Amino acid sequence: MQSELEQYTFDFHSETAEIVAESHDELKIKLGEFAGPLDLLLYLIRQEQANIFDIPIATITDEYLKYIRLMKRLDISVAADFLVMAATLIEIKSKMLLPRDPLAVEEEEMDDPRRELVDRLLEYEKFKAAAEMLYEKTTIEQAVFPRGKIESDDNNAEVSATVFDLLTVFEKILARHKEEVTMEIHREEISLADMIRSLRDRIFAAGELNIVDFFAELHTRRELVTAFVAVLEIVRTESVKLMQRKTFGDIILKKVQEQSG
Amino acid sequence: MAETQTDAAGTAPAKEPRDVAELSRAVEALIFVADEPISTKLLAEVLEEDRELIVSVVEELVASYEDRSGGLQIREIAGGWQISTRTECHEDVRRLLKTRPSAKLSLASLETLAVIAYKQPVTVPEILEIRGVQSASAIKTLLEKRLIITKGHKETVGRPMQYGTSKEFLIHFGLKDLADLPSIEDFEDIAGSIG
Amino acid sequence: MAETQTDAAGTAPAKEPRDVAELSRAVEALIFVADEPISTKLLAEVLEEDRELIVSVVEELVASYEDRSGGLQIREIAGGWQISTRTECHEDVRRLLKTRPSAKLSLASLETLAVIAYKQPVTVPEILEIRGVQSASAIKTLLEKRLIITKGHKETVGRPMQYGTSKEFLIHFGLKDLADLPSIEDFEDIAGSIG
Repeated sequence: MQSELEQYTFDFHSETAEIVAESHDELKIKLGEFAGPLDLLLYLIRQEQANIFDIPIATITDEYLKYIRLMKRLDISVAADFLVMAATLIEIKSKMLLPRDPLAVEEEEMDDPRRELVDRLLEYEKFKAAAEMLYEKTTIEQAVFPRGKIESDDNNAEVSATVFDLLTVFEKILARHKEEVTMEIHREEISLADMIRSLRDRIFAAGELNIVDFFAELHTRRELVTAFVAVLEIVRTESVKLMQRKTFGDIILKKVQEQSG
Repeated sequence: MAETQTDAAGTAPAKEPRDVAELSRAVEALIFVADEPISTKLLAEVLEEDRELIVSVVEELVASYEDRSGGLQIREIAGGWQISTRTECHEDVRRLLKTRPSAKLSLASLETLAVIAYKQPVTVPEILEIRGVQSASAIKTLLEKRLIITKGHKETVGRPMQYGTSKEFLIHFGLKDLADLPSIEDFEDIAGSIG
Repeated sequence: MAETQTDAAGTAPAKEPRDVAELSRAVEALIFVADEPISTKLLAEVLEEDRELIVSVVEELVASYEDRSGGLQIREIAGGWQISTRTECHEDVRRLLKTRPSAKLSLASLETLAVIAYKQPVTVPEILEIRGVQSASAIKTLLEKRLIITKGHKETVGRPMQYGTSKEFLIHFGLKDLADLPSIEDFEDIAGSIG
């Protein structure tokens, strides 16, 4: 239910600067941090202190392949894109080995097999730098806080929707519908009326109830469905409303205050 | 706690004391971000300062808000301090709250809208069939927000009214036309099932 | 709408005009109450005043917050105005809210977001072209965090979905609008500088 928190954080200035590690696991993490084959290539070029406009392709290719092998040895799943780049590098390397046509000196620049790769690297680097800029901005923004909740927000604790939400919600309904239809009713575990009663008691006793917690106490799909219908029913008929403290946060059932200031 | 107190003998506090302006800034920020009125006690704890000092800083702050006579005030309420709008502005505030963008939809409305968008034209019994719950009030809300419109009666028993999405719906969700509505396949290339 | 405008002939507006202090109070209250950055346009509509007048009042207000150098500031963000705490107070605020800096976006997500921000509307294959690596899970994360939104289908083979940044993106990164982003060409110097 809950969107999974991203586990790893990184620091542009230190973490990707070099690959040294005390332990295997640490090495694994650091190697896993390359955002893609272009990122790895840039790192290797920097490592060799090479000129990006004159990449020593043989050396870089060897280094690149060494890292791919190292990643495989460490059981890091190597994305297909890394392998595609390896093939590209090998191809460029072999082209560079072909004897040059002495008559085509003029076109040497044009024919440089590295040219396309260099263009891609330069283009990619701009966005990598832009990503760093975004990273810095978000770091600054994290030191700035909006006001706390005020009374009038309560009227508005609803979800603003995007087209993506619309589709996601629709898929969820379809999945739920399928489940309901295919479900066999084995036995009457708890009636809707009982479920509503117990739900109401708990909301009114505590003022609010986290739906996720409530659902987690239930054991069968039948109970879950009954509980779900009970929630919708109670929201419709009682002075209880559904709210989310934040987007994709848990959904809370909250008793509506009878009087508002 | 004891260390933060300087006594007459002049024992220095463990940490660098803040000047009053700095403390006042912190107090204002804390009152502002707190979800509920924040007590002097809690302020003193968070800022690791004497309660008396906090009281005087808060009072100064309250007075400065009064002097400024802007749109906000700091009030003592329910045993704590809170920033709120001044009563003089309530008429304007009410008017703002009424203009809330209609993009805000409850979960029930959103579900109903999703069914209508993807299954249109669709009748109330059909929506019930799919959602498994009554959608009457959601449909009313959506009609009021003009996100859906009626699409004539269905030629079947009881001739139920059919609903579909409106032009406003397209504008609202930034869609050129209904064919522009994403399908599940559109997101296939980004991590399989999104449900 | 037309009635609220006074013309050169001196036709009086329907309602009593407010003085600037009163207007400033109202503006401050509205910025405070709004649960997201409030635009000059909305302020002008709610207060039934000229946009130019509102702009000057807001700017005055921003300056007065600066002068006071209290714990709060008014900033222009995501096409609107918002009151927030000053960065200097972040440690105290964090201690109160017991929050740590929130989970950061992964490098892959940030790169993908950068490509989307600068190339929007952009499709998944186009992002792959630039990043050289599949961005599926990054795009999913960004959609879920609402930092990006779908921008309709591209009228090309396969009608791929296009993506762009959202209002939340602007808020999250403290940007006034997309033009507030530095130009992508500015990053060229950095790009050429390696080796």
